[in-house]
Amino acid sequence: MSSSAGSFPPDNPQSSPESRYAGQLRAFPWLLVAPTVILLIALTIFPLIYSLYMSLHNFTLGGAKTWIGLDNYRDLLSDRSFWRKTWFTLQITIFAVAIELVLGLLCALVLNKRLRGLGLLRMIVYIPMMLSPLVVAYFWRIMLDGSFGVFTWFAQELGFGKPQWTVDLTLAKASIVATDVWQWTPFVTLLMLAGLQAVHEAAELDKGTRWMTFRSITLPYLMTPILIAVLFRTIDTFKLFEAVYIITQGGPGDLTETLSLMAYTVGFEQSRIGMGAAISWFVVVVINVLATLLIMLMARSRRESVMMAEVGDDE
Amino acid sequence: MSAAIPANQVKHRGRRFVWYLPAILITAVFAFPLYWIGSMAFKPARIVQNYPPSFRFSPTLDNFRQVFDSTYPDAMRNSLIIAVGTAVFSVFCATLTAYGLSRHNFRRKDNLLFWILSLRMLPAVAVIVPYSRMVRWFDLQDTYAAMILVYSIFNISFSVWLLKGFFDEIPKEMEEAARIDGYGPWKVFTDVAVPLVIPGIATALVFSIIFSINEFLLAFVLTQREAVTAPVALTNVFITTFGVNWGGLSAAAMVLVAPVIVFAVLVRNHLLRGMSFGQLD
Amino acid sequence: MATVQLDHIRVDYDGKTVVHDVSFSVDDGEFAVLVGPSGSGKSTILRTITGYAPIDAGTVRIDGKDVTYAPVRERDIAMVFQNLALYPHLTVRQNWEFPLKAAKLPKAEQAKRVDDVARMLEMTPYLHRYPHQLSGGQKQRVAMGRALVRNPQLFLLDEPLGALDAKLRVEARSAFKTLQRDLGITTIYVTHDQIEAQALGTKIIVLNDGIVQQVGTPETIYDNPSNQFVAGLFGSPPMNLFDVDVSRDQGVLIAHRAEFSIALPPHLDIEGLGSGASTGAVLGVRPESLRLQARPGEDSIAATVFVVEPTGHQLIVDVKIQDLIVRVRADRGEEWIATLTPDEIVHVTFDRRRLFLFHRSSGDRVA
Amino acid sequence: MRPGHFVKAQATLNVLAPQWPQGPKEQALAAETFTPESGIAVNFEAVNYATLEQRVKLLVEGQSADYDIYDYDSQWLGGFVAAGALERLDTDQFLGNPDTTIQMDSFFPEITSRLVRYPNNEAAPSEDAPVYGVPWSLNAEALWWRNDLMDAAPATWEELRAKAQELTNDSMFGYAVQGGRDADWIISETNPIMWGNGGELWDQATYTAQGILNSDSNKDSLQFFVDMNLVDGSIDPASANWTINERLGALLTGKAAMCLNWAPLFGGVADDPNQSQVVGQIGYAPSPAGSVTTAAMIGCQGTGLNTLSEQKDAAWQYLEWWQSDETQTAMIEDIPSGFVSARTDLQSLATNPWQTVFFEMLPSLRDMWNIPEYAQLLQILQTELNLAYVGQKPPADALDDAALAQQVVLDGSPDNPANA
Repeated sequence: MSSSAGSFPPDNPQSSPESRYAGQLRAFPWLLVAPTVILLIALTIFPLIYSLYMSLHNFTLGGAKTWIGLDNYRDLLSDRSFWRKTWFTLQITIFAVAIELVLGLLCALVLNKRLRGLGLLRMIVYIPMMLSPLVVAYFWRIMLDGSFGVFTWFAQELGFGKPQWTVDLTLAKASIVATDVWQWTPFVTLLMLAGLQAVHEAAELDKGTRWMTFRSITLPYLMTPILIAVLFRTIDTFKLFEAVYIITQGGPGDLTETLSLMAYTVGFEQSRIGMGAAISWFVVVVINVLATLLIMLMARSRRESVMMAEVGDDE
Repeated sequence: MSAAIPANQVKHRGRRFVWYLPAILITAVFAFPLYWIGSMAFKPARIVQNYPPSFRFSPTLDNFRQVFDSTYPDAMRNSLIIAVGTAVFSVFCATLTAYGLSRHNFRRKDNLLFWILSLRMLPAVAVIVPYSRMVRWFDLQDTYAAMILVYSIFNISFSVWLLKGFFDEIPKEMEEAARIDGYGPWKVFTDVAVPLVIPGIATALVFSIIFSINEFLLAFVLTQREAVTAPVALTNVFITTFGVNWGGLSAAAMVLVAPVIVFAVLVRNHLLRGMSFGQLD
Repeated sequence: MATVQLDHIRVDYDGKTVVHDVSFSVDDGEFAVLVGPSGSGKSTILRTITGYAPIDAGTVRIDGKDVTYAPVRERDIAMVFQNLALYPHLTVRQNWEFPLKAAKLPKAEQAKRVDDVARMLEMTPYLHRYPHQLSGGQKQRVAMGRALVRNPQLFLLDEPLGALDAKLRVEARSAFKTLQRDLGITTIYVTHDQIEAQALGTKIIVLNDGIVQQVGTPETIYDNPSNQFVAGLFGSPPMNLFDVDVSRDQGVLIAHRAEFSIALPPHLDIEGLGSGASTGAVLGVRPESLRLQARPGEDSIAATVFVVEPTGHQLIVDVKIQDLIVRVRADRGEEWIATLTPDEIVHVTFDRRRLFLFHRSSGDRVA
Repeated sequence: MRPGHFVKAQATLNVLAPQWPQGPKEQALAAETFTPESGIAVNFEAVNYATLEQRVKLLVEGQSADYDIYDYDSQWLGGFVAAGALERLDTDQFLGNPDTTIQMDSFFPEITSRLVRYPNNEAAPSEDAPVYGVPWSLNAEALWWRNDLMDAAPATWEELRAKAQELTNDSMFGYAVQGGRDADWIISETNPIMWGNGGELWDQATYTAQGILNSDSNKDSLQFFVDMNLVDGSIDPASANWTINERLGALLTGKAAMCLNWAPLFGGVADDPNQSQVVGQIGYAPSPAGSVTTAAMIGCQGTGLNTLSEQKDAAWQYLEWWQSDETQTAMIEDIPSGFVSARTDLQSLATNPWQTVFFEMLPSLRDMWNIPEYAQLLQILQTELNLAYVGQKPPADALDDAALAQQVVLDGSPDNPANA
């Protein structure tokens, strides 16, 4: 078992140190890792340093570039609307990822059955994530239009009047989450289905303890896919841009603006790329914290699940 | 134990059919927007904003004609080349790395893994300007190579994490057996470990293709003429100043997603297997 | 064929010594079994021979050649793993060709060897199947075959039968023993099952806590266990062990307990125990060295029947001498024994020639 | 080119333009007449309008000479000039060259000054400021109205409001609006009312927004506009998120009776049965008048030379060709492209109703900011207007907040005279 909470996915629990005398092997892992590390260093060090450099300047696209130290960060952190947007982004992330995880898991459990025709249904369910987020956002925009959108029509037919999906603040938030959920639940489902392949049919037998079976047999197998799904959905949702930019335009007002949209409008539409970079760095810090917390949390719950699963094993 | 349980399967067959209901329901929820988006491709422009929405209309192929008459097919070819290039390159690197990280304990491994992950965290806005600079230094602006390299950075992190999970599941005895059988570490990797994570590799390839075929912001900045990608062309051709050409956009989106679906169908069996190394399997 | 010799092997893991100063040798063609409970270090020792466990001290020799630091693939070892470790992406034939390809054998030779092994293991009809299409016993044979196909000089097995059910286990065990004898390959076999060890081994190495407890033939191990651990490990049901106080009374050693006292035979002699002095020890007696009588006799001790377990032609009877449970193996041939029921009074006698005495502190046998 | 061969240098000009309905016509004409005459090929790249400004700035940032000609929108001018994207043209090489065929005084001065001269006071355009381009496309927001439902278009905002209420019923709203927060959607709706009632966005001479943007007059104008939505209910509430796309769609599917929309650019759309369900039922009138004056939103684009271009002479040759009689005439006559020329001598050629309405509005055309900070000012105001429009904030407060925030931007501008 991996000893540090930071290590997740955990190391192969059976792995032991390599033979120290297998001399040729000592360099082998480094040889494997080297291409990626070299590539990443070569291609990320400069952009990272440069974007940090930009964030310390009053850096405008095609304009002035004056050193202002931490002024961008100071201005940002003292801006109330920035904190409101941070909180909004966090809200969207939490809601979307939670729903995607639960829904994705449910879909996977349903679609995991070995029944004729389910393969086709699975394939259909995967399609949303294959579409360009830009295209998805545009079409959800018209489906959610409060005047002629097809969802509006459904609501009206069901007797709810004409909901203003993208104008009413609460509905606008829900619409953004719904779009993300529609597009990315399939991602979670796919990862879960892969994880579920390891769980044997035997788990279905005992009806009385279905929940226990799920907790003690199914869930442990799913911990790695769950971590990967939650981690990457959190990272990507926290950077959510297209859906907001196109569906609500950040409106009403800027009440549904995410940090990424803010970084885009400030950095690009207003050409203040230095400030845009500062916002981006803030995003990076927040995601880092979120990711670290998630990894720690999941590492712990995985250990517990694995222990549960091992109860009864002889060794 | 993986031993089949045919008796139970027979007994449960009747009951298992009830799974069709939720399965179809779920699919319907995901499929309706797909249907609606797809139907736009066949709708005449004048009725797109009708209310009540038009479910019945005489379909037109004009939108597809528009797509193929525009510069879009070139952009699609570019996108496909870049996506496949990115997928192959990044998954190749990621496979090596994930295996190295999974099989060998070296110090700072967790840091390395987290660093690789953190590359995904940077919003594109922050790196667009530095990348456009770098790409110009190396005289790679508007080339496939630049796009493949840049996209690989964003894709490698996911592939490494995903594949490490798959490699972790391989029983170590499988590889010890191969070593005892007389294979060196590289052959053990290529002949035993890699075949066992084919599902993971297929999944990583699909996600990599999905990411790079759909990415907009970086492509918008780093390409302009020769290597223009499909999403950029979409906004140039179908999202016009005075409105969205819904039919064209839908037709173009369908044309773009088709190869991804085809690829996913081709590797579908691998997408659904994986992470399954029961003790005796 | 080969010999294996381990000299003073020590293995540390995470700062803890898991194998202490282990030495033993296996002769050419011998079937050696490493037996011990979970965590006794038996698998680790096996892995020092394959080259997978880092050795912190000592040497491993195969055929007299020092291979302590030799790469795995140069050792010409074949191994069967507990989880079999079949390659799931290869057919049976491909699984078997896999090591032959590494040895760069000509194609024809590869095919011939695979076919030979398939005949030997009766797997010819299954050569084109994948592992997941086979039954547990067949998979086990595939694992065996993958080792055999190489004509190895040394055959290592790590609990290879662990995953099979009881019936298959017994079949596979005897099939395997025959095979090993016919081929005469030097074999080292790891198991935690003492019955398996006894059934298979020509030499048994008993391990506990990373220390070799005893090396010997199955008979030696059973009849002359070197310590309390070995004595307790072998035998089914296991040996009865009682804490006793031993004192010397007029030159005769007597083992005392609240429930009984027994005069020990002369070969059990705790040297240096003065007359009148006493010391703690552990008295061991195998269930088959106890006898039940209906009526009290010379040296018999009264007891109550507690549990009766029939096992084929014999019975295992747990009797209580006051509150002390003693396990007795009895023949069903005597009718009164066949009809024993709980709470009946019986009388127990010890076969004094077959008593074991162990030092309480060290567990070593008093010889 | 193989060495030793004497051939006429075959240049290729690269033009970066917005994806505009008139673009394909320009490209076709260039291939037909310009290239054969000059031996210069033209590669015309049309990109999404919303991304064009950023693309040019990124190209400048990368010191790119990839394009020779940039087409641009009027409000980008200050930013482009500051970035050094556009070559100054009132020099001996270009406009000052006695041989040139382009004459600045042949253009309508009201538009041209706003479009190609910088720095320039929008409220009082001068004809002396430096020139950075020539007119490319001219438009303004006219009132599009259903001539089958009304006898005449409303002439004032008060009339429009009354008419809109009258026409609103279960299946139709009286008026359609692009109320969205992005780009310049909602501003294009409110500015004509504010200007018409005598309000201003700012004082360009002193860089002041505070007290001007949030004047009582502007507050009343905004209240008037918001009330049409929230009180009268004569505008679809969904319009709070609309762009030009939905606004036009509402009109063309018969769900709205009136709206502002660009003319002449969009002229043909309403009568194209492939896109419109109200063919022949749309009239074009000038933007309504306010209590003080009439103001219409300008929507004009210019075309200029990239300062980094390595073939400026050839590019200038292209602009001369563009402003030539043949080219401009051909463009005007191409009905779907919805084109009018900036050349005063060609006005009479524009005969379609959607072309003539533009010239009716010519004296009342107004533009918003075009200084480099325009996008910041725009987004501040857009956000506040949208909040007021959906009822999240009282209009007066929204304008107060916008003025306050804009003043901070203006105070920090290096071009603010106070910072000189």
